[in-house]
Amino acid sequence: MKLITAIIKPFKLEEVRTALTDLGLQGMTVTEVKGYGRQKGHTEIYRGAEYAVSFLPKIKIEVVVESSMTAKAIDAIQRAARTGQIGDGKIFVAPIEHTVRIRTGEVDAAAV
Amino acid sequence: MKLITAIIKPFKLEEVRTALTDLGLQGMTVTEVKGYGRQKGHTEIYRGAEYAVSFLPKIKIEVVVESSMTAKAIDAIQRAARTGQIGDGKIFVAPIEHTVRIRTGEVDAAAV
Amino acid sequence: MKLITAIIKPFKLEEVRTALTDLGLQGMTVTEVKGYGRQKGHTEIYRGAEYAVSFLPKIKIEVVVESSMTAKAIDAIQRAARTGQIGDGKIFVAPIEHTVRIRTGEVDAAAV
Amino acid sequence: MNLNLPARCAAVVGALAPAGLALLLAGAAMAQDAKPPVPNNGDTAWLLVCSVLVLMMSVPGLALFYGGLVRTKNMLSVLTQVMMIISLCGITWVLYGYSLALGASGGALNPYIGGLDKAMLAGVTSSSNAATFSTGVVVPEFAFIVFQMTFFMITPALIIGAFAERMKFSAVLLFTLLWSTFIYIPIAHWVWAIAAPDDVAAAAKAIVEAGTDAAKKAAAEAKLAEIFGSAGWLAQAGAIDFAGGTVVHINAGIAGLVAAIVIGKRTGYGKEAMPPHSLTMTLIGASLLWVGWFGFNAGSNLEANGTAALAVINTMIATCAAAFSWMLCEWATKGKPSLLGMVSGVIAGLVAITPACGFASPMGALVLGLAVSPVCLLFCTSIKHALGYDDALDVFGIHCIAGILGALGTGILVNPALGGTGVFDYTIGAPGAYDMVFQMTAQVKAVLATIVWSGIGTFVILMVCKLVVGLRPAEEKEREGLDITEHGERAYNY
Amino acid sequence: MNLNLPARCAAVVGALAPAGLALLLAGAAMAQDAKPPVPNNGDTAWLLVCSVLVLMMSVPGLALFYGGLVRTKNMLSVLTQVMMIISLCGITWVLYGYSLALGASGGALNPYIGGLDKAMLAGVTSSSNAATFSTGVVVPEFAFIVFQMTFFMITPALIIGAFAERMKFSAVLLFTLLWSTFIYIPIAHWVWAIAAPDDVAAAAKAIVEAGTDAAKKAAAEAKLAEIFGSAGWLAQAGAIDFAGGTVVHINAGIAGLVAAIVIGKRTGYGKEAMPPHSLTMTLIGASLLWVGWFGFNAGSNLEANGTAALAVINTMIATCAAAFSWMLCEWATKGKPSLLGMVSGVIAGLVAITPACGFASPMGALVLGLAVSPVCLLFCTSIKHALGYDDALDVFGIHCIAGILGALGTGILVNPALGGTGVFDYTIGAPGAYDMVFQMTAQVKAVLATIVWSGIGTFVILMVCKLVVGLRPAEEKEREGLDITEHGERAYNY
Amino acid sequence: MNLNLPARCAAVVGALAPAGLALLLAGAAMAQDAKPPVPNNGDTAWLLVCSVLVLMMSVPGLALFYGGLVRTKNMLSVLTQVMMIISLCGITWVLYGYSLALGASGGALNPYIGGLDKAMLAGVTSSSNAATFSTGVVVPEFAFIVFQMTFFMITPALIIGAFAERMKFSAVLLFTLLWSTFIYIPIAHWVWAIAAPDDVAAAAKAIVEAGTDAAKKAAAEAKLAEIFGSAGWLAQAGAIDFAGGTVVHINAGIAGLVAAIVIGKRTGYGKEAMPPHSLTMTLIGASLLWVGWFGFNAGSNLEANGTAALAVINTMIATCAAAFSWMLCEWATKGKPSLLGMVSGVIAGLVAITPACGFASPMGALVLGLAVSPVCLLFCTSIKHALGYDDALDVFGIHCIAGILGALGTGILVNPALGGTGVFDYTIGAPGAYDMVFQMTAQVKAVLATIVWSGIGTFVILMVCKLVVGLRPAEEKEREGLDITEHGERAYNY
Ligand SMILES: Nc1ncnc2c1ncn2[C@@H]1O[C@H](COP(=O)(O)OP(=O)(O)O)[C@@H](O)[C@H]1O
Ligand SMILES: Nc1ncnc2c1ncn2[C@@H]1O[C@H](COP(=O)(O)OP(=O)(O)O)[C@@H](O)[C@H]1O
Ligand SMILES: Nc1ncnc2c1ncn2[C@@H]1O[C@H](COP(=O)(O)OP(=O)(O)O)[C@@H](O)[C@H]1O
Repeated sequence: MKLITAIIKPFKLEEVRTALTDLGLQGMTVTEVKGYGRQKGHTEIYRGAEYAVSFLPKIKIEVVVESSMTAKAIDAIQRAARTGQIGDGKIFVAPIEHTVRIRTGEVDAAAV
Repeated sequence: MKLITAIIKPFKLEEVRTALTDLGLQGMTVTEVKGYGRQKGHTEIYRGAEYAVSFLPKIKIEVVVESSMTAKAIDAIQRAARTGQIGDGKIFVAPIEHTVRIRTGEVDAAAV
Repeated sequence: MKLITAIIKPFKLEEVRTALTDLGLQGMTVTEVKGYGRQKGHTEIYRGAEYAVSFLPKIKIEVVVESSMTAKAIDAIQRAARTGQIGDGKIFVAPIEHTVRIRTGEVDAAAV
Repeated sequence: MNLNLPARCAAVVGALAPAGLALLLAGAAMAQDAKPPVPNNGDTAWLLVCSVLVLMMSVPGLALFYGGLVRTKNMLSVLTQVMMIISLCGITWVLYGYSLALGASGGALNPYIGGLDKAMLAGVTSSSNAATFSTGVVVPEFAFIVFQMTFFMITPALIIGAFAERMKFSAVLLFTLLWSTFIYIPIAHWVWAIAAPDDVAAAAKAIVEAGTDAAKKAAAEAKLAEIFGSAGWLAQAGAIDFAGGTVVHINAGIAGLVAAIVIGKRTGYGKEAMPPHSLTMTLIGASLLWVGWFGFNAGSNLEANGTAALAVINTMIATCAAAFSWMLCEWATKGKPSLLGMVSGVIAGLVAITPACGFASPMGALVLGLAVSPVCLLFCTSIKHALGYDDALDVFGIHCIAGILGALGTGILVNPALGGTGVFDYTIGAPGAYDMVFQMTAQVKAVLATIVWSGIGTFVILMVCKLVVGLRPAEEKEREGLDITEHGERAYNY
Repeated sequence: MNLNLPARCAAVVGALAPAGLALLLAGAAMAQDAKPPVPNNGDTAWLLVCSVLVLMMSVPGLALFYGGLVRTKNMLSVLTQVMMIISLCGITWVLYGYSLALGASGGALNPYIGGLDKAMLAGVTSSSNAATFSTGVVVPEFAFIVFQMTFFMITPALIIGAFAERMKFSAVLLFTLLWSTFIYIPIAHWVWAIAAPDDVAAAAKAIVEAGTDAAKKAAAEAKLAEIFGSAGWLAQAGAIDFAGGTVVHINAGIAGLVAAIVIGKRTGYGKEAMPPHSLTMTLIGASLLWVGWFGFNAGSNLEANGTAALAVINTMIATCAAAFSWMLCEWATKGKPSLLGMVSGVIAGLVAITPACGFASPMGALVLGLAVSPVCLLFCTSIKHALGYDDALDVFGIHCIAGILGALGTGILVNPALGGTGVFDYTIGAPGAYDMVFQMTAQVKAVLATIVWSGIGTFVILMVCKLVVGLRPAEEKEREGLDITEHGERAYNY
Repeated sequence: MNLNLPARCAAVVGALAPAGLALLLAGAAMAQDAKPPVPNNGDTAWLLVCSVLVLMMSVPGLALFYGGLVRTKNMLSVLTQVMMIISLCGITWVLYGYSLALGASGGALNPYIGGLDKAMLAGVTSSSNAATFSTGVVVPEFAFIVFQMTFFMITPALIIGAFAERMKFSAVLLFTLLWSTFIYIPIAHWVWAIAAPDDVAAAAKAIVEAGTDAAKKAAAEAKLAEIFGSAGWLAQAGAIDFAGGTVVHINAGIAGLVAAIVIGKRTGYGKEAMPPHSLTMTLIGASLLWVGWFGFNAGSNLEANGTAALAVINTMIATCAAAFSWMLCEWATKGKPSLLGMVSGVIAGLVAITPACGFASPMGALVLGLAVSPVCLLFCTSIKHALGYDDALDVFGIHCIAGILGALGTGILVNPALGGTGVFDYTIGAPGAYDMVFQMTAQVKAVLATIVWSGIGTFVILMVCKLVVGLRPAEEKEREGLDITEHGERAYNY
């Protein structure tokens, strides 16, 4: 199985979620993260002090899928998350050797 | 070595931590995440506006273990985190190729 | 490609970021996490109630690099994040099979 | 209206509070007894404390109430707008606002607008006094000016809830300057620039004293007619509004509706979730609005007497009733009682009782409070959705609607037969006879005049702002949030 | 008690504040001079401002103090409960509360409960006055009613801290309705329905004037005895309580203990960590409680005179002393001085000085403040753990314990020998002789009566609630948090 | 100074507020009419409410204003320090502070320090009165003491902003005890221990009555000279400061600068980002400071009269002007108007108007407000960076700088020619002639005296603290945050 990790712009979460569920994927885990990259941040000024903020709010979506679904999922995410503007984010795919559903103990395919 | 990632219900954290330390595992990293899955969310109403909240608060535990410990750890986590109700969460296992302890530079087994 | 995950002390973030960008790495994703390990926590007292807090605030940096860069990156992180005191954190390396830049659709090397 | 009905005209007098009686006072006082009246320290203490309470309604009260309801990324924009508005209005009030609205006579134009004799508070010293609603009782004019200033500050701030999260700061600034000058000041003058009780009493006395001397009598009656005739035109119409339901709430509420429509919906409205970022802040704000509102309502009585006590208890009762009734309605219709619902009821109740607080009986206040919530709830939900405008924080649905209910309710609840106080008639030194048709006509007139002038005026002013500085930031800036894009700060760095 | 000891009986009179003297006043006033006394605007301003301050104690004060101490997921439930309680009580107070507690005479039953003549505030107008603690001085009755209303609102709200995070909203609503009616109202009547100073003075005067005329004398003495006899039974007992330590704090505190035990511990109590979600909010709440408490304590003097000033400075001193002493005790025993410790001390000090603020000397207040903290600290920690009940926010440990210390301390510190004011005797127009045994007996009597009636009554009421709506939500709902399950909202959406 | 210039010397009298006139009053009052004056309930209500408002400035006002500006990990340390400081000072004020500063005469030493006759408030009862600034008008002494107490509480709390996030709690405690005793008390005495109006008037009357009788005249003049001679030395110098710009703000501001330098920069200062953790809290704090400041400024008038109203309106205008002007300056120089900028302006304006609020005209207040912000902005940015000290929350840049501008501005704006009130001369019962050179000299003298005594004294006291308990926690503790390491709590557990 594969773990697909996508870093996206926060306001795209709903669209990506829908795109994935439309593929029949029934679960995912989301984390609020801060991203550093080509997209430049902004400056904040507090009375005397000026700070260049280079980390921008992003959303990290982690979804574990059967290997066969990988391509479809990546494609769906990319289409949903794309704005064409710098900072749209990345998709990373990593191998998952084993999966368990805590409630039932089901494993692998049956667990996601 | 392996990276065991467990998504669990927040109030189960203490029990899982204990279960893992009882196995002699001395470290883990925890993240507050939001989960989407079979467990259905709730509706929130703010004056006129109604929102269906489908992402529920979950805790993600990441623990890197020597491959030999994997099974034991999975088992311990599952027993500790299980309530039998929908939404108990998942356990994923991924390969780790290399590990370093920043303080000492020790690597792999010695590093966790 | 590789995913390098570093768990570090919060106030070391800026130094590590600089160290990585000096290597020409142009992106990374950061998450606020809580860490459990050898470094012991503290006790909090609220009127009658005493709580032993064993999870300490840490920063998780995730950076995906071309395999060739792995060693350099690990080295840079370790040097920047090290204080020599317990709790400095860990570095984990995992394989990444595939990478996509959402904005352009570029993949792998071109995507990071 | 017929100036040959002094009793009724006089009704106007006691009626509109808080009033700008300062102008003619000194003379008037003289008229009636050798040495001029001096302020009672108890009244002065009361009026000053009330002014402070009304300031607390704006900051932190209103700022938090509104701020808590927006998304984190726009929190500071709301707080900054409120701060900017009150400081700007504080300055313009002393420069020209007070003089035009209440401080100086506009001569022949006085029914429509005051004059500039007191611009920059010319001639006002710590020994100048302003009239109250009791003949021969005065308060320090500075106390009266600062009390009225706090009303001038908060009214434009109420409007921003309608276009929260999507208007340029520069546009808000320009809008405030124009709106407070061209909308608030005239309306305040129409309603609150009334004939001084002492003058009315003196003139009435003269009529009596004239006895059979026809000439004297005619002269005296002419004098009385002139006195009434010089009052603001809505004041002449006989509308009653104890603490500003019309001038403040209906006025701001309708302006909010127009602004929400002209400026358009927030990006993502209806698609993305936009829950309040901190109902805790909203609760703090609502509570401080409630607390400060006693200064607003009971302070409008100027004196610390039994009527002030009536205004306080009525404000308390109506608010409790409205909060409770909103909770029940929501529980019944949405299945759960919510905090936001209760605090919405709190505001609705406070707005509704504002014009009635010194006229209604406690039981009248109770009924008004129970009645206002369901109506406002309807406007903030079904009706708003049906019409599809994005009045972000329900300025129209709560301030304008509750304001209208209050204005009309006041006309009914003032009826002595319902335990109301009746309307004081200074020509006879007692409450005049209650005439429902007359009273309700007057109330409706005041409501409509406000809606028309404020509605049209707000539209025009927004067009001007659009031309001069533009109304909305670029979409991606709105997405990123006004805090960073307009103010370069973030509300929280936890 | 012996009605042949006017001096001592009279002691009752000046003693119990804030008192419901409204009833007999008008007549009384007549009795002593031709024209009835009129309120002083300074007193009216003071009493109205104090009412506003006490409202601020409830919202946002108490709501934030408690809210900050619970977990995020239950924040709104606390805020909503407080809002609901004050709006409900505000309504019931004017419907029947005031009349039964302080407004109308219960005739023969008056030592135990008042009457319904003033239900719905029948007959009260803005010119009705209520008596004060000075003969011949009155305040507007509406001001007195609204001031007392704020006490009626906050007392049940104090209790919810004991069962925070685990009670159904519907149960809290029902509980509040029953508790405020059957527990608060009677106790308030027992303690605060006292003989009007003017009546006592008049009767005493009659006795003197009777001179040698035995018949007249007997009649006059009978009259005086009757006046005392018609007072609330605890009032007759001679207990003194300047601002409500017994009626409000001991009462709410014991109710909290009973509720905490009956309702049971929070799910996970002792196993999971339950740290306060925002001590910042708790600090804001505690500060506003402190600020508002001056209205509570000094407002109970009704008049703005030297005694009010004494109440203010005593409240300030005792609070500072208690906060500082809690900090030191905690530093010594736990190793660190904490903010929660200091604000707990603030509340403990405020509760303790409440009954004593107008009777003790500043140095007496200092001692009381220093002494109260260690005791409360002990009850909130060791003793609570030993007994194992889950009084979530220490309503018993702070309000009841500090309330008892204050009630007993008052009996001692009122002693003129210790700089106290002594207890005023209206029959002689001066403080009566201090009798420690008598005074302490009276204090203990009041404390016990309150604990018994409130303790048993609370238990019964909870049983009723359990039958009618049930007390606790399902465990998983409690886990998910009351905000979402009971109110469908979340406090924060950062 | 020349005691043969009664008019000018007298100028001192009306000038320095809020003053400690209590001492000689009773006698004085007697002197001028048979029965001693009694307090007006309106004044008493006013002074008590103002005391409560000033407490609200400290908690929650100042605590939140400062707390919001630090990082989350140090939030509680700020809140706890403020709480500790006010409770400690509340205690020491009644033990010895009031007596030494204002309560008792220091005899021959009186120009420099008072006496201990009123230590532990010995002899003060609820019927003791204190003088005001009007001859023959008094207020309850307890009210005066508690009002002054709130000034004593907040001043040391202002300083902690300078060394926020890096000082040991034990050191802050010791510092507060020493600083409030050895710096605040003497300076307050120098400035506020003035000759009682009633005494001055009586003596002046005696001179006149003496007529041609040379001996009598000489005696009377000697008496007057003695009265002036017994005042605090800065009071004698003729400096005017209506509500404490010198004693409170310049004093705390300079102490902050010294402390910031002595204690050193925060670990990571300049390297790590240290943004305010919650500007929302800072807004709440600033708003409550503004609200409470009316008690501070107008309460300093002691009476609720026209001058109090002047102080209120001036405070309002100057604050609005300063907030608006800071916003414009920042917008122009930094490109964006910020909330922190506006609230910084609010504080700067409040500080600047403090000494002038009862002397300047509204337009004078407007000018002062507009002028103060750019200067403070400069000090909080460029100048601070240039000099490189870490005055964490700009105590020096705002309180000291605005304080100095205000003190000097007062000397100019009091000029009747500029609409100012002039300085009242009790010997002639009217404002004395304005002499710019004399006035400005006096103002400068007061500013310098404060800077020197407070600057040097603060340095010495810090050295003592360093020796006794040490000033800073270990670096890793500072890194972890003072909340956990010093207090064992966290501000938020979301
Ligand atoms: N090498 C990387 N490793 C991990 N995360 C990355 C990496 N490069 C970029 N990211 C994440 O992707 C986000 C978007 O990348 P950025 O370079 O800003 O824009 P784009 O994806 O359009 O090139 C960054 O904010 C960061 O969170
Ligand atoms: N395919 C998946 N990839 C990543 N996380 C998942 C996936 N499926 C479920 N999860 C996580 O596990 C949590 C529990 O899953 P859910 O389907 O709700 O209940 P259960 O685990 O009992 O079947 C979800 O909230 C989500 O955080
Ligand atoms: N086995 C592990 N798996 C995942 N994270 C770990 C593991 N061990 C340690 N960590 C992370 O590294 C942090 C530092 O580890 P710790 O043992 O406290 O100090 P050190 O790294 O110096 O040995 C921990 O707080 C935790 O976040």
